[in-house]
Amino acid sequence: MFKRSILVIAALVLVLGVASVSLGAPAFKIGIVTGTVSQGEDEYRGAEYVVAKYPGMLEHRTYPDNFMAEQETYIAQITGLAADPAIKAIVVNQGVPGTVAAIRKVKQLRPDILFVIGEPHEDPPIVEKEADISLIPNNPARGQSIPQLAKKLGAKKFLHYSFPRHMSMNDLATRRDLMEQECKKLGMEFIFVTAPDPMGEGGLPAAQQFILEDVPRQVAKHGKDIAFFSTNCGMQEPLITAILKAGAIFPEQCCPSPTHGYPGALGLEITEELAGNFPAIVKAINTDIVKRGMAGRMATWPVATSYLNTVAGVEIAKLALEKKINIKDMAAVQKVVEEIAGVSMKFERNSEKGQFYRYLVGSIIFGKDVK
Amino acid sequence: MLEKPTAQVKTPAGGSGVGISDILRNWSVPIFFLVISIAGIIAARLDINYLVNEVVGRFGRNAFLVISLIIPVMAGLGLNFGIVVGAMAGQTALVIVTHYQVEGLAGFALAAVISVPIAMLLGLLVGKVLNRAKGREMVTSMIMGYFANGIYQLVFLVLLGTLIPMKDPVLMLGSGIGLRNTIDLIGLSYSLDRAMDWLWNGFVFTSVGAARLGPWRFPLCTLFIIGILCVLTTFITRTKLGQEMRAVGQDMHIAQVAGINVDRTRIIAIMMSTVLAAWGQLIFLQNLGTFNTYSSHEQVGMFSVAAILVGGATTRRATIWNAIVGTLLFHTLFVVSPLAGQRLFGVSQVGEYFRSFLAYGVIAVALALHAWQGRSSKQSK
Amino acid sequence: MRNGHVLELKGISKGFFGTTVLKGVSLDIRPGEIHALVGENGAGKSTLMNILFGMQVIQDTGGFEGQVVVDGQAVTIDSPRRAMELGIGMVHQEFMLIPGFTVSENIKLNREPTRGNLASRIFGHRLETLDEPLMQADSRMALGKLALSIDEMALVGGMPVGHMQFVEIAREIDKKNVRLLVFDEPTAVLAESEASLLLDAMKRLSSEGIAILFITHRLDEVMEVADNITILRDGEVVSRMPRSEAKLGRIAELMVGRKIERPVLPPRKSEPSDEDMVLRIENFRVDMPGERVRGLDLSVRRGEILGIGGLAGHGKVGIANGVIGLYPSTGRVAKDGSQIPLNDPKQALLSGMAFVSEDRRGVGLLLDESIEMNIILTAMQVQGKFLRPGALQSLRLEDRSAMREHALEVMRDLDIRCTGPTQLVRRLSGGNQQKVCLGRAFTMEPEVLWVSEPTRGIDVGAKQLVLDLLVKFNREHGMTIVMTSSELAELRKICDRIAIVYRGQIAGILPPDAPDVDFGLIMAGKGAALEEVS
Amino acid sequence: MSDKLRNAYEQLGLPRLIIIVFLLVLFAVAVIMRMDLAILIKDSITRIGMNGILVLAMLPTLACGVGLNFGLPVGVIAGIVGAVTSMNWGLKGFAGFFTAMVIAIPLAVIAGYLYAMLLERVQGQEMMVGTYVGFSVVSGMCMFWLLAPYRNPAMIFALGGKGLRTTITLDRTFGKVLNDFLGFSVFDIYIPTGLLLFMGIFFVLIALFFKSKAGLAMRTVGSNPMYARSSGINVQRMRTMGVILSTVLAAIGILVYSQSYGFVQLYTAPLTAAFPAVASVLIGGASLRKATIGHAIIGTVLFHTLLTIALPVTQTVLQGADISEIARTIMSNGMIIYALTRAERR
Repeated sequence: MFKRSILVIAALVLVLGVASVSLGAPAFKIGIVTGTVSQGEDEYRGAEYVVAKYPGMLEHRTYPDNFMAEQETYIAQITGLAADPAIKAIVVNQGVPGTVAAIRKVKQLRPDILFVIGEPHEDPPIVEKEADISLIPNNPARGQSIPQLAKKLGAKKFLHYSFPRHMSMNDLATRRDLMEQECKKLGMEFIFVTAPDPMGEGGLPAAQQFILEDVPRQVAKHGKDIAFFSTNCGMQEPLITAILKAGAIFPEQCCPSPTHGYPGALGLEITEELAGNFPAIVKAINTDIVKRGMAGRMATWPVATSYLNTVAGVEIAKLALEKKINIKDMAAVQKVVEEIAGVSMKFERNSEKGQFYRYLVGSIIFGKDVK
Repeated sequence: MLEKPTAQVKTPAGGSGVGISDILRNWSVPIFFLVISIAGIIAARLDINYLVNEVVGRFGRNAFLVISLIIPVMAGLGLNFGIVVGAMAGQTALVIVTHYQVEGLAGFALAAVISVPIAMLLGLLVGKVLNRAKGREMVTSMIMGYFANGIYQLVFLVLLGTLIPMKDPVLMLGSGIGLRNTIDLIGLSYSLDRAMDWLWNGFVFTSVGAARLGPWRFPLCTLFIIGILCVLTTFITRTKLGQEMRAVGQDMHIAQVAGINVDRTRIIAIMMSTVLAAWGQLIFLQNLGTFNTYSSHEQVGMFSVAAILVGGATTRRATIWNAIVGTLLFHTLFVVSPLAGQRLFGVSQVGEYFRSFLAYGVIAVALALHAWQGRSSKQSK
Repeated sequence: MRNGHVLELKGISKGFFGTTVLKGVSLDIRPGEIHALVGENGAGKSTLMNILFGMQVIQDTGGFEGQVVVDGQAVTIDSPRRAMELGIGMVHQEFMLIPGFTVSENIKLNREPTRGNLASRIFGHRLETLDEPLMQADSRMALGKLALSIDEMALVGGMPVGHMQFVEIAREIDKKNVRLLVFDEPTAVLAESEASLLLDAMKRLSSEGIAILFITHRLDEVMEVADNITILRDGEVVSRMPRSEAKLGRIAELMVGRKIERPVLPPRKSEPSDEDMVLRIENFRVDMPGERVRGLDLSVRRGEILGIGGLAGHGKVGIANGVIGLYPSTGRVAKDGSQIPLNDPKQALLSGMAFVSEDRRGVGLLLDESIEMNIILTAMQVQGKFLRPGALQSLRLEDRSAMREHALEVMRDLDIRCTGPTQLVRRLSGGNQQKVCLGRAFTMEPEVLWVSEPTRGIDVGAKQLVLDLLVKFNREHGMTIVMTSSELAELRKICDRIAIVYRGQIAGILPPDAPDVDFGLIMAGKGAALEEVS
Repeated sequence: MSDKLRNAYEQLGLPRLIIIVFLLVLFAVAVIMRMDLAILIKDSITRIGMNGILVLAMLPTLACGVGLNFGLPVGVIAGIVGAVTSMNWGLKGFAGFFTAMVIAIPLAVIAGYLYAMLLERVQGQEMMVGTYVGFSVVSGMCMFWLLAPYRNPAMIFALGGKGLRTTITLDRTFGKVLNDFLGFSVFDIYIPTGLLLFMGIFFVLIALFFKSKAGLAMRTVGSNPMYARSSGINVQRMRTMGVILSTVLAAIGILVYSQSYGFVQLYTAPLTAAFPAVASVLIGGASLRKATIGHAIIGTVLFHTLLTIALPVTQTVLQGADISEIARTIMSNGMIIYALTRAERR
């Protein structure tokens, strides 16, 4: 009797325990995979933000810093998330090489999992087939918008830094070609310069050093009215530093964002009220740039694209799982993203074969658009 | 005159002892790793099904590459970081096969065949260079990897479409020069891994009454092929050639005196290793299903070497068991450690840093343990 | 075998860089004959063997004169392989065995029996499978001929040296066509019981019709097994006799006996005596591979030149290396009554000793440094000479001018022929390198100088110069010198006393003018017999 | 005269001659293409100055027989900790720079000592172990950068508000203090006097060290450990000292590098410190058995001039083609292989 009552109580406790857990937690979980802060702060902070916003719903993982080398570890992170039956969607930002392989592996066993990819690095037609939704700034369109912006900032020449590995990415190569055409149309000289590959044996420091040296060289050769653009995230900070010093023109970063490169290059002091506050950061950058006499010569997007990719990705995944959105409906997706970004944008899909969405945002010019 | 010998010469104690201390000495590094992995599994509270699935999958992908390291060690060349070059040969074959859209197992087989002459040629070149850098083979082969990478980029990014005529809008960049950075191998995907699944599904499942052996998915045919490779590697050691390699590996001078062509034997060892590495890379990539044209091969050497070291191999002695145990343990650690790190620290990126700190630190310590043992055993003699 | 000889060497002459090493050496061996070739170190035995085996070093240094005849046919042996094909086998002095291989793998090295298989039919014979049962059976048979039960599956690695020697022999007799076997000092590293086993095996082989060329300087062994004896001295055959006519004492005399005119050495103020011992060594053991010292006692008189002789492998070289601290040692070494800490070169050097190593290129020199650096470095490190003043001892800078001045002085005193004090030592001749080594030790201004094999590998003229130098140090600076040498003749030229080492201990101390036969007997471990005689 | 020429040639060796000729060709092309030579030269000089001490850090380990120090990141990290700490206190100018050095050096000594203890156990495999130790230490320090209690608002992440940024600008602290010290221009070429002086001082100091008792002992250990032992030198202690010295030089080297570069780079950046230094010293003609100050100087000058000008010049010639970066990779690694296969034949 005594034994039995204990069993009953134990069973009850167990049932209640399970029930309370299942009652307290949402019906599904979403996995997020981002890089670490040493790769780029925005995407990671975006993840921190949503984790705080939806407590208990998200599982956050990071991929290795040298993701190129440790591709298998990266894939294992994703399949590891998928091994948890509660996970119904996975948001990856950025979609570094290996993402497609990872999606395929997961979908073998868990075809129900929804994949949202921010900033895919692999070839769009391949990503498009596998990922449920991809979000990326519209790089081909930026092939026209950036030279136009440069012209608006007063540029007479346009210089594009990249290196072979990036030029083997079709979107980036296409964008380069479009830029060249657009420059011709606008009457600007287009200059292509190869920089050392940050993944090469000299590593990022060698690439950054090259930028620091080359910008003054180019300004000396071509004059101050030259706009610079580089395809590599790591190069943005030295590029901005060198441009500030040389007084040249900077239309936008590879991944447009007020927090990408600017705070570091300006040595912005992050006080309590500034930390994590985008509008305040934009203002502080603006003040600094104006103070340095560079008003009207530097610009960026008002939103941090990497941050946006993470946050919007999670939001879309959540809505889709709650069946509140049809991911194939571009307008609906656009609405969600715009709401989060707080600005309007132009959406475009790569093709009808999937949901590879590219978006374009109007720029803000420091010393002009920011009050 | 000398007195007649009274005692007959005794035979030395036959065979090597199989005491616990011997096992500990020979397998200390794997045991060390095993302990760390188990600690990691406990810390990460990992789902065992997931772990088994993942580790077996990674074993299938990597074992072939790791086994390809054995022959050069046998021939005294140390750990061959030059398998990167072999991986490039495999990828070249893949590009060709994908271009001509040969799919499935036939495509895989064709790629395997095409990669052989390429890998042999490259292996010959690597071998010749290494023969001129005796005693510094490992560093040299590592740099050779970087060097070959430059050539590889030159060929596939610049020459293809200019000097080498090729037109393929799917594989090549919009400009018509050079390959795209990702190549989709959907046609070859799992072509080898699943080539024997009919056996599993049609035979094993029905006869056992459809009892599933856990929710796992094993690359059956690949495991089979790895088994064959193990047998083949053992076979090589039992041949005349294998004996020559072992002799060269143990003592180049004595081998030379015994009339063995040392340089040639070393080159053959490197060529074999390079061909195996090419096939290993094919297996790796057919399992992934996509490949990064300019980076898939880069770290093949680093990781395979780490795996075999973890298995208890040294730069002078490596067996198939070292390769197998090493691959399993190394990948267990790499599956377990990110989660363990995350669970321990609560913050995902700190976990990630902790993981690489631990993983590489453990390899350094493992190497240190080896060298230390090597010295103490020498002293005890 | 027209004239019944397996091998005939006819008028072999060979010079290295102008030094004649062999002068018209002739030799012939019949099947089944054990022919002993005896001679001191440096008598030309190894050069003769190198010629016989077509070693590369012979061709590289300009070939040789004379003729090698095998089975009555003149042959050219231009590689070890060719020698092997002609049925000549060699049991090497340093074992050509692979430690990680089993006995049978070593016996069959590069001659493994194989079986064809599928792969070999496609890829060629190198992929044929090893026929391991056959390998083992053959090995057993070869070992059986030596009447030895060694496990053919055991690794050679941890074996006693005696067994390794037998494996080496088994490998040679396993060669099917082998008709002549050369044993190059096979018993040097063996224990007594092992050595007698080996001699038995040699007799057994010869009874099977295999000719044996037995190179040794253990005369008792020669007396036991040899049919004929050839004695080589300074590259010349000095005598040849059948064993029946040979006497131990006579051979020893012929072997070492050179018409030594002991030069009249300069006199000293006072002759060294047992009253004043500068160094006492007691129960000294040194763990130097191949040259172990096993509980040796030795005292050195102040101001004397003490010679240490003995055969290779008996530990004469180990003494100096142990005293100076380069190899692990135990026991007691006391200089002027105070004990010197062992295994610490710095302490040994500080106590006023210096050392000239037998391993000139390995230990004695920095080959890629200048002459002056080689000369002064040890003195600088140990005694702080040639340093400019400075607060921190270890950061004091080199004193170039003092270095140069001293180097020039040493170069003049020792007559070092070179382009200047900055020439790299690697570019010097052997003799001049040796002088640099002496200069290095001399710079330490030691009270006791240990010199190991000072004349090894240098030409005749330089040899004399080096010996003269040692005498000069001794007489002019009162330096006590302990000189180890394999060449008895040079010990007898300049030493006051000569200690002979046998099996790691002093077997006897003789005056330099003792009869040749006494030296020969002590070296051969027959010291007891000598005492009985005298 | 011809003897002198031949002597000079033998001293220099074929690989260096090839590189020198190649550099001359590059300069000639630059002149023909009307490129701004002044800037190219200025950049080369700066680059040489900022890398010199890092290359120099390779010498002690080569000299004492430990081999190429692939564990250079160990020292680099010590230097960075010094830099970051000094910045955290808001120290400016030379005060900041020297404070960084004062903090970095003891750290480097401790780290170097521990590293040397490890290497002592793995004789013969130092280079492999060093590589992995580098990886491990860099990852371990990533945690430190994230969690360490640095609170200076100019150094922390913009969004997170905690943890150090990946690159921290030195504009307001000690950026370019050496470069600008006594700097002047001739023919439009800016000479970073302070930088060159500082580098020169270290080269002289190390050159002097190798002429001191301890330095000679270290060299002896490297070229013949048995000779060293028989000269009463404590071989293990010299090897330990070599590793520590190399680590300290790496720490100072990265400070010099950073102040010239204008940023401190954290996280995975230190990993890449070893390779250019290794390449430089090998290209300079050093082998695993022998390395001198001369090798370090020639290597630094050749390799970094090559790095600085090869790209812009090939760029100008091959307008728009991607080949320049690839060509550079092939050439520099080819040179290293050449050096590795040649070293034995001297």
